[in-house]
Order: sequence, then C-alpha cells, then structure tokens
Amino acid sequence: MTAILPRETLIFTIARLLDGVKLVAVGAASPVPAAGAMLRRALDDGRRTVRLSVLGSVEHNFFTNGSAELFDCAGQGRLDAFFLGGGQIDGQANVNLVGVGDYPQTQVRWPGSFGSAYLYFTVPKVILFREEHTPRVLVEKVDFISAPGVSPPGVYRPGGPVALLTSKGLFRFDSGRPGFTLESVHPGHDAAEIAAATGFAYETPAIVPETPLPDPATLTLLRGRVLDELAETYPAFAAEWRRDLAALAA
Amino acid sequence: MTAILPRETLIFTIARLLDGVKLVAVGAASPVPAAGAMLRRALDDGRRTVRLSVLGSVEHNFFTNGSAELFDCAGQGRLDAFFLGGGQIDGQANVNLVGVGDYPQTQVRWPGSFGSAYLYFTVPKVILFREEHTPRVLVEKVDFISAPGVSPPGVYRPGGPVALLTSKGLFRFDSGRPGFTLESVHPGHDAAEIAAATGFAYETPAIVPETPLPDPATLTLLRGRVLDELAETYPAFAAEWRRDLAALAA
Amino acid sequence: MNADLRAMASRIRPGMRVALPVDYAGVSMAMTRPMIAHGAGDLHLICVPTGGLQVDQLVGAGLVRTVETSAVSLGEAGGAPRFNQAVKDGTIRLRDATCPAIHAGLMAAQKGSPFMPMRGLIGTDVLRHRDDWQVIDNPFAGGGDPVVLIPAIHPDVAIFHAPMADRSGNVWIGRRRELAAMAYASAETLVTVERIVEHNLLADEATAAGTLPALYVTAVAEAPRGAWPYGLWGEYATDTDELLRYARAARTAEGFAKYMAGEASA
Amino acid sequence: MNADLRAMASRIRPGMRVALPVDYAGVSMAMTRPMIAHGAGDLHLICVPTGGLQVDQLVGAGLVRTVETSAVSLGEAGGAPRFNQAVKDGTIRLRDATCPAIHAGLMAAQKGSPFMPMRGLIGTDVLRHRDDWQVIDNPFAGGGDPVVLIPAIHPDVAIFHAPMADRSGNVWIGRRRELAAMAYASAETLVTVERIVEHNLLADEATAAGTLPALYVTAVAEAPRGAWPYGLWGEYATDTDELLRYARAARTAEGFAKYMAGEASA
Repeated sequence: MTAILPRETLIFTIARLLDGVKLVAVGAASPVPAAGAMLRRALDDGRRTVRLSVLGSVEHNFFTNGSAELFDCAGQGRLDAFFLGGGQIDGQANVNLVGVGDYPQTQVRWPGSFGSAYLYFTVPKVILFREEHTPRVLVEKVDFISAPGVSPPGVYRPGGPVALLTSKGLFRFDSGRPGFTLESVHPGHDAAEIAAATGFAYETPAIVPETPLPDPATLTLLRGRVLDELAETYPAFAAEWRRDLAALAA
Repeated sequence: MTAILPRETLIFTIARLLDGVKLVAVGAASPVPAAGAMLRRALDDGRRTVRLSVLGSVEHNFFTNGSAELFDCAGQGRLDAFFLGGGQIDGQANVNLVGVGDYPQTQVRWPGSFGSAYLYFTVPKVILFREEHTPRVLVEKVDFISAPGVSPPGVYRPGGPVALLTSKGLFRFDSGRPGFTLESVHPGHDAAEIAAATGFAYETPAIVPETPLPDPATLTLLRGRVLDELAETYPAFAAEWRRDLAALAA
Repeated sequence: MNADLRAMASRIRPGMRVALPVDYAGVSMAMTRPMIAHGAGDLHLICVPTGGLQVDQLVGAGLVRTVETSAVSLGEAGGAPRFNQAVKDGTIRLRDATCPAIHAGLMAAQKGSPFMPMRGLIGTDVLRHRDDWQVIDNPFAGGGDPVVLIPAIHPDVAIFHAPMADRSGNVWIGRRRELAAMAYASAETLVTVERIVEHNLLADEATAAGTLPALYVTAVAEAPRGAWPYGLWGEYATDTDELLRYARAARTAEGFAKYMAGEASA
Repeated sequence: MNADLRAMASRIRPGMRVALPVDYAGVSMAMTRPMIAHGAGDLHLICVPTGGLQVDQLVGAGLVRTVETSAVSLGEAGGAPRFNQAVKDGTIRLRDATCPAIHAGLMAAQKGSPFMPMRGLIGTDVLRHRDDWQVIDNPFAGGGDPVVLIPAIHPDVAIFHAPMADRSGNVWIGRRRELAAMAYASAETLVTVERIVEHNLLADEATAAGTLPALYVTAVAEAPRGAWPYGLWGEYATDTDELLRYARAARTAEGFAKYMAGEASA
C-alpha cells in the first residue's frame, strides 16, 4: 500500500467534507483548505462546477467588487463553505480569534475576528480547521467569542460549524445538542491520545474508526493536478510537499 | 443693445442661481439647465472647479458606479444643485411627477417620481424649472406629492427648493414661511400676466424688477464656448438656437 | 427567432419578479419578443430604477401584473403609451418608488440584509402608498428623526444586455454597475451580449475591473444589436426614430399589436 | 523625502479618522514615513477591513489613539508587533469589528444613511464590546429576529496607493472597489500612484470601468513602488523577506525605532 503523508489525509478529509458545494472560499494563508477545495473541484470535474476563491490572491480570485464581495456572496446564500481557525475553540464550537486574557487588554493578542462574526452565521458549511490539537487551543470555554458555535432560537442563522479537523482527528458538530462527536482518528493517532489533548468534553463512539485515506486514483489526482494547481499560489508549501514525496519514494 | 433670446435669459438666470456650486447634475433631456451649468463652469473657469453630470449621457458623465452613484453623491453632500420639473408644482413647492386624478388610477399618468423623493431632501440647491407657466402646471395643491417643498421640524432635510424658473419669470422660495416670492419678470412679460397665469398664491414686491440679462462678455461666452459644448450632447437644441441667432442678426 | 433566446425566455415562469435595467444601461430588447412568445404572465417587473420600451411592450402584451418603478417613459419619444393606458384602466398594480429606493432594496438583497434605511421620502405620497415600507425613528438619534426602511428586493430573474461575455460566462458590464447590483440581488441572471469573446475576461486586471463574474450569470446568448432600438454605451446610439415610430403606433392596442407583429429589424 | 508626499501628509490633523486599505488592496506605504515626520497624532485608524504593516508602524510611532479593525497582522510574517504590544500595554483604544461591519459602516456613509443593518454578530463578544452599535428587532419580521445596526463610518481622510492616475485626478483602482468605497465615505482622499498617465482615464469605457473619478480625490502624488514592501495587484508582488525583517526588528521598541530610522529602499 502506498504511504500517505499526514497533510494528504487532511486535504482528502477536507475534500470529503466539501462534497456537494458549489462555491468555497479560503483565507489567504490556507494551503491545506485550498488544496482540499482544489481536490474537490478535480473530483467533481465534468459533473458539477466547483468554484474556489482564495482571498487576497490575484490569480485565484474571481471577485470584482472589492473585499466586500465575499461577504455579500455569503449574505446572498451563494457561499457554501468556508474555513475558520481560531486561537481557541471550545466544546460549543465557539471561536476566539482575538486573544487570551481579559479583553481589551489581552495578554496575548491575535490578529482579530476577521469576517468570522458574520460568515459563521451565514455560510452553511463552516469547517473548523486547526492543526494544533492541544488543550491550549481546544479549550473548555473561549476567553472571547469572535463567533459563537450556536445561536438561540429566533436568531437568523442559516450557517454554522459542521466539523473540526485537527492534525489528530476529525470531529463532527451537532448543533442540536450542541457539541462535538469524535468521528475518526488519523493514522498514527488514537482516541486516548485525542482525549488527553482536548480541553473540552465531547462524545466518543465505542469504536472510533480511522480517518478514510484517498484511494489510488484520488491520490494520483492529488499528487498531480492538485499539487500543480496549488504550486501557483503556495509555492513554498508545494515545494515542501514535493520534498516529502521524494523522501517517501526513497 | 444686443437682442437676447428668451432661452438665453433662462440659461443666464440658471447660471446666476448656480453661483458657488461645485457639482451640479441635470437630467437627460434638459438642455437649458445643462447650458446654465456649462455657462456657470465657463464663468468660474480658473477660479473654481465646477463639475457637471448629465444623467444618461456617456460623454458628460464622469460617474463609474452605475446609476446609484448620483444618489450616493447627494447622500454624501457632494451634489450641490439639481433641477426638478413637475407636471404640477404648488405654492408650497410640492412637486407632482406622477399624474392627475386619484392615484393609482390617475387619468393622466406622467412617467413617475424618478429620484425626486430623495434628491429634493438632500440637494441644497434644487431649482424648479418648468417653461410652461399656466394655472394647469402651477396649481394651488398638487394631486400627488412626489416630493414636498418643506418638511416638519425633526425631519432630516439638508436640501430643498431655492427657486422656480418659468418662461415668464423667476420666483424665490422661502422655506420658513413657506412660499414663493416673485423675484423678477423676464423681458416681454409683466407681474399682472404672471398673476393671471399662476394657480397658487405668492408674494409680490411693490416693484418687480426685470430679470437681469447677460452682459456682452457673458453673451460672448454663452454663444461661443457654451453653445459649442452644448452641441455635443444636444445637437437639435443647439442647431435651433443657432438658427434663431442667425434670424436675430438678419 | 433565435433558439438561444427562446431557451432563455423559457426559464421565466408566471408570477416571477423580473428586474430590468434603465434605458441607457443595457436593455435586452432582444429578449422582449421571445418573452412574449413564451407567454409567462402575471409578471412583477422591477425597473432598475426606471422603465421604458421593454416595460411598455411587456405591459402591452398583457404579461404584467405589477410594475415596481421610479418612472416609465420613452424618454425623448414621450410617455409610455401601453403603460399609461394600463394605469388608466387599472389593469396593472403600481408600486411607485423613487430611484434610490429601488437601489436600496436591491442593495439589501445584495448584502443579505432584511432592509436598508433611506433618507428622504418622509411626507411624500410615494411613501404613503407603499404599505411594504416602514418608518422608524433613527435609533442613533436622541429621539425623533424618522427614517424609512426599504425591504430587500429579491428578483427571481434579472435580464440585461451587455457588450461581451467570455466562454466561461463572465460578462463585461463596464461602469454600468447597476447591472452587477441586479445580478447580485437576483436568483437568476439572463444576459444577451453583442459578442462572445475567446479570451477570459478575468485574465487581466483591465477587463476584470468591469466584469460580472460567471458565478452570478445563469445563461448568456449572443444577440448583436440586442439593445436596439435603445443604444448600448460605447457601441451604438439610440434609434430615436424607431422609438417615435413605436410611440405613434402604440397609442392604440391595435396599433401596438400591429407594430409587434412586424419583424424587428435593425 | 518627496515634497508631494510631505504636502499630502501635512493635510492630516491630530485626531482625524483615517481609513486605510487591507494589505493586498493598495496600501500607500509611501505615505507612512511622511505621516510620521508630519507628526499629527491621536489618530483614529479605520482598517478597511483589516490592517497590517502601516498600522503597526503608525502605532509604533505613537500617532494612534484608536484602531477600528477586523484584524491587524503581518500576514505570513506573523503578528503585528507594535500593535500587539500597544494592546498589552493598554496604550491604544480598540474598536474590534468584523470585516462586513466595517464595509457596512462605510456603505452607510456612502449612501448618506445613518446606519446599515447587518446579519450575524448576535451573541459575539465583538458586539458586546461595541457600545456604538445597536440591536433592534427586524421591523419586517412578525416579532423577534434581532438585527444589528452599524452606524455610518465617516473617515476624515482615506489614504491608499493605486497603479495610475491621470492629470485630472482620476485614479484607476481596477477591481479593488473597496478603495472607491473608502473614498465615497471619506471627506478627503489622498492617493499615491505608480505613475501619472497623460490620457484621460474616463475617455474610454474600458479604463473608465475601473476608475475612481477625480470628484472624490483630494490629492495625488507619484510614488513608484509606493506599496512596498506590500505588493500591488498586476504590478509587483509582496516582499515577504522585508516584512519578516520588519517583524524581527519591531519586536522591541528600540528595534522598531532603528528600523524606521533606516532608509526605505526598494
């Protein structure tokens, strides 16, 4: 069996999560989500048009109405999927992009909420993606709610989180409960390790499956067309990926 | 003394009313207001930039954000002057651009209110310009208020009417009273004729002066540069003006 | 009749809200006869922000239930005869507006907001007759300061004409950004163009600046001189003689029917 | 230092609200040192909708009282060191927002409306800390349905960099329409450009489509590579090495001072 790189598992998982989307946007410095979207587009080729917008990119940005257009698209219901990271993410899927400590004089300051306080409400499929899987990031309660995981009845909320993907595993989010359920663990990790690394409570099925890996055809697409496309926008990331592939083959 | 054409008196009067403006917009089929604005621009040449936008024109329209930009400009306080006609205008400076009779099934239907219900409120210097001066047009009370001449205290109203110019004379509007005062009569007309032709009450000073006429230098500008500029956008109007000038000279 | 245009017209279903641009912005006159041939009626026309020949013809053909507009006229050719007759006869429902209110309603839809506030309007009969608009006191003022709220306008379909599109469905609209605004607000957008070009309009920044992305475009069909008798900016001027010919003919229902039965020719 | 840039910077007065664009839209880095040399402080920066190097340098130079923004960072070069330090020290006032709220506030100013409604935000700490925003029940809903109202943002001055301007002061902004939005909303607009061209940008429809008219432009100055170390779309790429060099240097106040004292060189 072919060895699969950890980042290939992440990219393939994102592509699976994006099944059915027509328009997906990713942030400027987000090569893994971008690659996932590119793989989704490649998989759907000839069957469905999948559009991808990379914010801040000249090449991979078909918007022509300034930086407001992404948010307008979301408001119109045209944006199907988006990614959010977060300095902290808690068990209610609340996201903190602002800082640690008492606001405003936080002792650690992150950049800020960006568009999260809007997109989390309006984009049907928000994928929380944060590679670092530690109790520092996945906390019981965020210090600042940039965007809440759920809203009370009566609040306009067509969008929200569907999943949390880290370097160790994949959680699904149930907005009814609300809370996360561990869906799968990536190769090389296990449920106990994830429990120790997660600062919030979540549900775990009796048997936690391994995260599905790409089949050979998908892997060919991923290491061919997708890697080539990605290299235009994320040359450093693509070069490192290629080096790792060369090392695998050696 | 040089003979002055009636339309030249109107154009010169408009140019006088536009003293001090930086941006003026005129409707698509408004050659007299456009000529007045062009004369204002010519008179201010080298002292102040006067910008003119002719709606719907490709040549004389510097807007680049679609047909909403004019209204945005007005909202920003950048539009100093605008012209309104009106199927009916009453003594409170209410304007009716919709129709005669009971709305909606009016027996006479005019095109509609266009932007009047906004621009009348936001443009500091709105000039009511209607050549026809009859009791049919200048009525006691309009059948439909497309835009009101005055607003009660507490209503946001930086703009409004300053004057009403017809083929017979010029009225000033006093929003405090509110009402019109006859300011001057054009050559060939008199106050009694105007009284008979006006359907609303207004104030008349003891002595009504004649509307000022352009001096020779202004007339040269008007029949030279302004007429040339106007011919680009209103060729038929300019040609007729030139024919009338030729007849004067004969 | 062009099959592409017929196919586009067939997307229109009875009762739809149809957004149409102002005379000088790019009216798809080429779509008017296919729409009439298709026959979907009970339409709610939204003029962005005013209407003209196309609106008059659709009204004359009996396809229109409601006209939401700031004005309808034939410009230099005078009043819109079929529209004016329908008003007199009470056969259409009027939603008289003012230009920026139409823009505000579309902007609300573009932003995904339920409404937009707008200055002006207070004390007008335009406002008095719009039971779908609301007035609130500006919450940011100390008290008083009434302001009108215009609810979002969500057209089912926008229809317009533009100079060019590319093979991907990107449409060059230049500085006529109300066409983009219509498309953003509408569920579907049908576009006729003078020509289809082989290069991608988004490939360089110069043309990209005036391009509506394919994301918003449902279908495109080639229709040379498709705005005629209206003009198209940068392409050709309005044929005022033809507008006058129409205005004369359409004074009566019979004259209108005869005019429409004649072949359109540029 | 370029005299034109100094003259433009001298228009800035203490306490002004200054709108600055996002990293990739055309930051007038060329204006940063002239602004610092001019020394007008107590500024209220409005990042449209996020800030970066320029904001960090103005904060580091002590000119900033308030930062209204959706984020401040150096992108690939990491956090904004002087901004982050100022937050920690409590020496600047934060008005944390979210991108579309900044756009909504500017749009309200563009439209001459007192506010714009915006979805989202309910239940966030962003909203909780903004006492200048309001929540009302959507008057068009049967009841409930809270919606946030963002008051108009009226910057005193907008400052950005663009590829070109003409002799009349028209500026080509391409598809970076947030630059136009900033200018519409602002009382004054100061623009640096790569080059000044001799032809009128409004003379043909192709360039007109991406042009901000001179009406909105207070002053223009030529500043080749004026976005550096940021890139300018269609012109040059971001100099990430320089951003990294700054990020390292500006970890301390001393390092920042030393960096700023060095000559800027492309």
